[in-house]
Amino acid sequence: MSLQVDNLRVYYQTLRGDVKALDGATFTLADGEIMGLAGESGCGKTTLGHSLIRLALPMRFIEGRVTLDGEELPIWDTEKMNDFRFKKISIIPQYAMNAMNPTRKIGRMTAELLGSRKVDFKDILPELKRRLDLVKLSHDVLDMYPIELSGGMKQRMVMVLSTLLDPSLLIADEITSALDVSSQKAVAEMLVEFRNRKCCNSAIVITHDISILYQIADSIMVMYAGQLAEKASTETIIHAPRHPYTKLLISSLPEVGVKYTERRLTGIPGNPPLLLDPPVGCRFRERCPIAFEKCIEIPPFVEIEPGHFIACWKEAGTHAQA
Amino acid sequence: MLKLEEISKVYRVGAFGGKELHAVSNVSFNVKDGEVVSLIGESGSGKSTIGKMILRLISTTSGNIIFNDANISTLSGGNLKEYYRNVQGVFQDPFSSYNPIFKADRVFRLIREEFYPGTPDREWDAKIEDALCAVGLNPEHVLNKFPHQLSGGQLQRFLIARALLLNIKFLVADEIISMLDASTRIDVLNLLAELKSRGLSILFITHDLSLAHYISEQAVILYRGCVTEMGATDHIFDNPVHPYTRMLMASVPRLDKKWEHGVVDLKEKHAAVTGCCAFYDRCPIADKSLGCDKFQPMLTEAEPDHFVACYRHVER
Amino acid sequence: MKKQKKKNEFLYFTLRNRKLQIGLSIILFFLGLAIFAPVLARNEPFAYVNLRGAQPPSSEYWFGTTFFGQDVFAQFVLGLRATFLVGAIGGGLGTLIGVLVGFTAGYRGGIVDELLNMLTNIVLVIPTLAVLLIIAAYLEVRSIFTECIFIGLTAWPWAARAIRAQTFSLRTRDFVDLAKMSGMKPLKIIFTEIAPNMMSYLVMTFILQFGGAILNAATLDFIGLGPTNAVSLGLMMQYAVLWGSLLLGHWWWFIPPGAAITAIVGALYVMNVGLDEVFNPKLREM
Amino acid sequence: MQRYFSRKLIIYALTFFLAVTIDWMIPRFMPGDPIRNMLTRVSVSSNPSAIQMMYDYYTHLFGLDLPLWQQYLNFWNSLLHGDIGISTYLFPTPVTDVLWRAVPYDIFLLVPAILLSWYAGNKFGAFAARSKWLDNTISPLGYILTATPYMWLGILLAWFFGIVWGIFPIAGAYSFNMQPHLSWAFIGSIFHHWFLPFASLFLVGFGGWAIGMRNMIIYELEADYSHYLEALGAPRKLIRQYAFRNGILPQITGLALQLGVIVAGALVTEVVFSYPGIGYLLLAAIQNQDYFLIQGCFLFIIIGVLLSNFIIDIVYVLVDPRTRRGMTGESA
Repeated sequence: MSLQVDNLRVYYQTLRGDVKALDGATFTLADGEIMGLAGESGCGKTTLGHSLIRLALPMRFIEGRVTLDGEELPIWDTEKMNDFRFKKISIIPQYAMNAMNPTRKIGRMTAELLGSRKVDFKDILPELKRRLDLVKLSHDVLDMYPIELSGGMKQRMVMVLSTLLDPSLLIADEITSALDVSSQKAVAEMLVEFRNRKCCNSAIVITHDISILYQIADSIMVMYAGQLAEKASTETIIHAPRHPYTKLLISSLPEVGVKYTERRLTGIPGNPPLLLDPPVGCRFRERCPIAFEKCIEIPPFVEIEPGHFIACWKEAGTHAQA
Repeated sequence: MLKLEEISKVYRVGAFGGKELHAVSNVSFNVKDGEVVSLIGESGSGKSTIGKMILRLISTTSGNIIFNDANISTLSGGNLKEYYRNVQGVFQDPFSSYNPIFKADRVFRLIREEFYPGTPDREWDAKIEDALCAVGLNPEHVLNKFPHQLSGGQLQRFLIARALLLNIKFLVADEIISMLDASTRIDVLNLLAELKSRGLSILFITHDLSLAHYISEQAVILYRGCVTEMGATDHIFDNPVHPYTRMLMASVPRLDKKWEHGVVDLKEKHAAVTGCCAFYDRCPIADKSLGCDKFQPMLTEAEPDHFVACYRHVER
Repeated sequence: MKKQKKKNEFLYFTLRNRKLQIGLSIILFFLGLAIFAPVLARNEPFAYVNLRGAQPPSSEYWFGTTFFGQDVFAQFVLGLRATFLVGAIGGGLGTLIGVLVGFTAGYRGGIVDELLNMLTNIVLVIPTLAVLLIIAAYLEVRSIFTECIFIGLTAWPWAARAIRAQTFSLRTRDFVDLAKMSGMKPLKIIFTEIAPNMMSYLVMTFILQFGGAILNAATLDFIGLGPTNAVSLGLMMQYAVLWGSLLLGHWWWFIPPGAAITAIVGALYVMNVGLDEVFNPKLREM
Repeated sequence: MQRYFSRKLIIYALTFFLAVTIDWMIPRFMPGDPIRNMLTRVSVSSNPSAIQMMYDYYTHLFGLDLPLWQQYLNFWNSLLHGDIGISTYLFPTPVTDVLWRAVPYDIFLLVPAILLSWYAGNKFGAFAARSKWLDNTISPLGYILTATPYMWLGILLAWFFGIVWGIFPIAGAYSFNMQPHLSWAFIGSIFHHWFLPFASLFLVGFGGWAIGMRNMIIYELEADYSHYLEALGAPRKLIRQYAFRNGILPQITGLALQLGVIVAGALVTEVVFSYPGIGYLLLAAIQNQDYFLIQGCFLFIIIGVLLSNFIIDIVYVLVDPRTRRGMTGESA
């Protein structure tokens, strides 16, 4: 087991009070697993991803335990986390287009960054060049400034940079959403290739685009309103979801080939709750077609089949009661 | 109803307009009464530029846009206003469409000030209520609120309601659901379909093939400002002919089938290509002997209601 | 109801912001002195009231008397009036021109923008004070009002530049397109859609122009090119230096005017930072 | 890059053209008659016809009886021949000679004051951004300094160090009882007189730069690239180093924009300390209504500012890779 998260709670401080963006997440990530983290905007997926590596204001750590390869991560301590960052856990940020210092040549920036982590640039240069080949970037980019690269090239460069020290866990935050369809496919497939070549052990891919996850992820975890709804293998989530939210979400996605004149898809009525003052119990309750009295309590995130977890009183049935 | 005749947009860039940037080149297509036409393209394809030219927010460099026998570039003053009474648009970013310091229903008030100055309050309120109901919004929930208090889906419906106040005939929907959450976007799409069945013509601009297929009967595929393929949506999707369309179909992530692991094309688009087929530098089947490197191919009929701009196709 | 909440939030930050509190109280203090100057000044500013000439501050003459026995305090409070007047009119005019040029260039774009931008850059390079000096040198009679006008006429370029950039980014927002499609005229769009979104920015521009005008006026006055028929803080400093207050140790003559200018301009700068923190949530301290 | 410079040069050429035109226009279109004023000042004779004769003579001498366009062309013509008239106040020294005598003092005063205050202010501002405590102590000082009118700071320094403590002279560029010559005593005297005007220019500038840099750093530390470095565990030192380097670029542009203000400061500072630079000369010219000298001072100031702007542009291109690699960074 690579990553284990127990009851992680991270809130956002605002003037009107705490926004409960991540309220009790418990899950594990297997060695070599690429897990997709999906959900609508504001469901807490980004909060979860970022809190694992850089928990900065206005994010506030409330409670929880994160263990990576048997070692507890001090995610609440910015200084102590520095030992783990880059080497054990790394991130490809959503803002990859602007992630590199605009006034440094990329090679020099890389050398300085590595130097500051006590890694010799010269030792790693051959590997760096191999990886540039892997993402089909010319070695010349090291002698260029970021503005000389196109958006897709920058994205790939940051990908190489972030995984240079072979982190155990890689967090990829919306890495495909700013790209064109063709580069999207390339970047997503490269991510899988990176995992296959052990450039990272396991990865969490945060995105709002479930169809991308279907292409590359081993498993998918769906979040709703700051809580986990369902986690299962990709096939299961797409073809046999159990949580009512996942079911409705999947069925609302138009596929190529579906026409509204032939099959009319429907969305989910209502809106997600505000997390400043979320409703008690199951947060999907108000939009859920199968909600009942029990839903006034928070459903536990339980395993109903091997590797299939859901948080729903009705669907989990006896598993939840136990 | 709406006819685009060889329209082009050339931007002059650089300090004294030294360089030219061809955003849209010689695009022609028609939108008939009560029809949804999808304009499909990636970023930089010129699809939004075309939408804005139809809405008279950007001028055309050459070519004509004809709406009900009137060339819209000649409209001004009262005629232009009359045009806006018939043609309206909704854009991608719901939050950017509202002035953040005013309440959302200000967009209605502007319509009233400019188009219905004499309407009595009661009549106007009834009109708003009708429009809101038509887009599936409860007036009580959405009136008198600031934009940030409403969801993206509500805001987009609100804008459609605004357009309905004018009894429009034609709507330009520019990526109107790409920023919405998955659970609400399909409902907005269905709303467009309903409006269509009530006789509205829609230009549906999108980068998402599956959405285009879901809603439209006609599609136009754009690449770097040029039409690569157009015709009946079914024809294009069942039998894509242009290499660009095929590449697009192959790389779009789908839920019904996984990607084929093939050679990924990572050639970067260059800023401007002139004097050759727009797709020439990325095309896997380009052939110099046919003139791919010299001229942009003309649209030719591949089958009834299916046109392609590719020399290789002509050859076949 | 919600609007109330938003307003309150804004007010809350405004009142709670230490920089704004400090800045505003200093400004209000001096403004009060200026407004009530006629009441506070017990002597005519240029009248030779103290026959013994220069004397340090006393209960009779709060800020002492000049070499000629004039009441420094009377000159000081009346000079404050000139200072605020210059700031308001000169700064206001500078802001106004900046706003007009900035809006026009930013909204119209294209060739109009190119030309206005070039003009702005040209005027920006020419040292303002040098121009003011030669203008003033050729004017035989100068009033505070003409001083204000010329300061305003030369101070606008950077404001125009900043406002142009803001307008530029706002005009590409979709709500401007929506307004156009509602049949609104450009001028109406600028004033009802764009300008309200820049209110905070305009206020801050005005504050900086206000401060800049005060400093420019003080410099002009000090060189002897200030108003020929009025009292101002810069003139006080000029007279003080001219009549040997340094050598004679008449510190009460030259310290108050300079200190007041520093305090007012400094308070304006600090207020500006405070406002920035209030308007820009990113800068708010948690 | 070539375009960047050609664009800049066009702006400078137009600025110079406009400045010269202003310079030419002002005495001609302002109310009042410069020659009449001059004659009343020097009034050698009370005989009206003699005055009229002199009036005509001078009008002709200065070419004021020609049509305006002719005057304008003549102005440019003599300007391009390096002739900008004869000073009436230091008659008959040519204005250029008078100005060349003053220029070394200005360079000696301004160059160190501008560069040192810029450098020190930036360093100090970056230092202030390190912690809240430092920020709260340093920033107010910066705001006070930058809000201080130059002449008042000059007056205060002169009073404290010149009168109260008596350790620095407060007037002139060197001792009145010395003749310029090459000796340690003379050089010492030069520096002794230079220090206070330098200090007052330095301090005001210093405050402004420190504030500016502090704000830039805080902005840069919030930039995406800083967050990325943090996420990869880079030490604060590296992140700050990058932020400083990127923050300094707008400060270079800022220096160009501030030149006008600094020049104004130098003018009044020279007046306070009777320092014989162009500012002091300009005041004398104004007081003596020496119009050619006023015009000359203005021209020299403009040329100085334009040259400095150009130097700053070159430095900017050398420092910012974005402009060097064919992109236009700052637009004009």
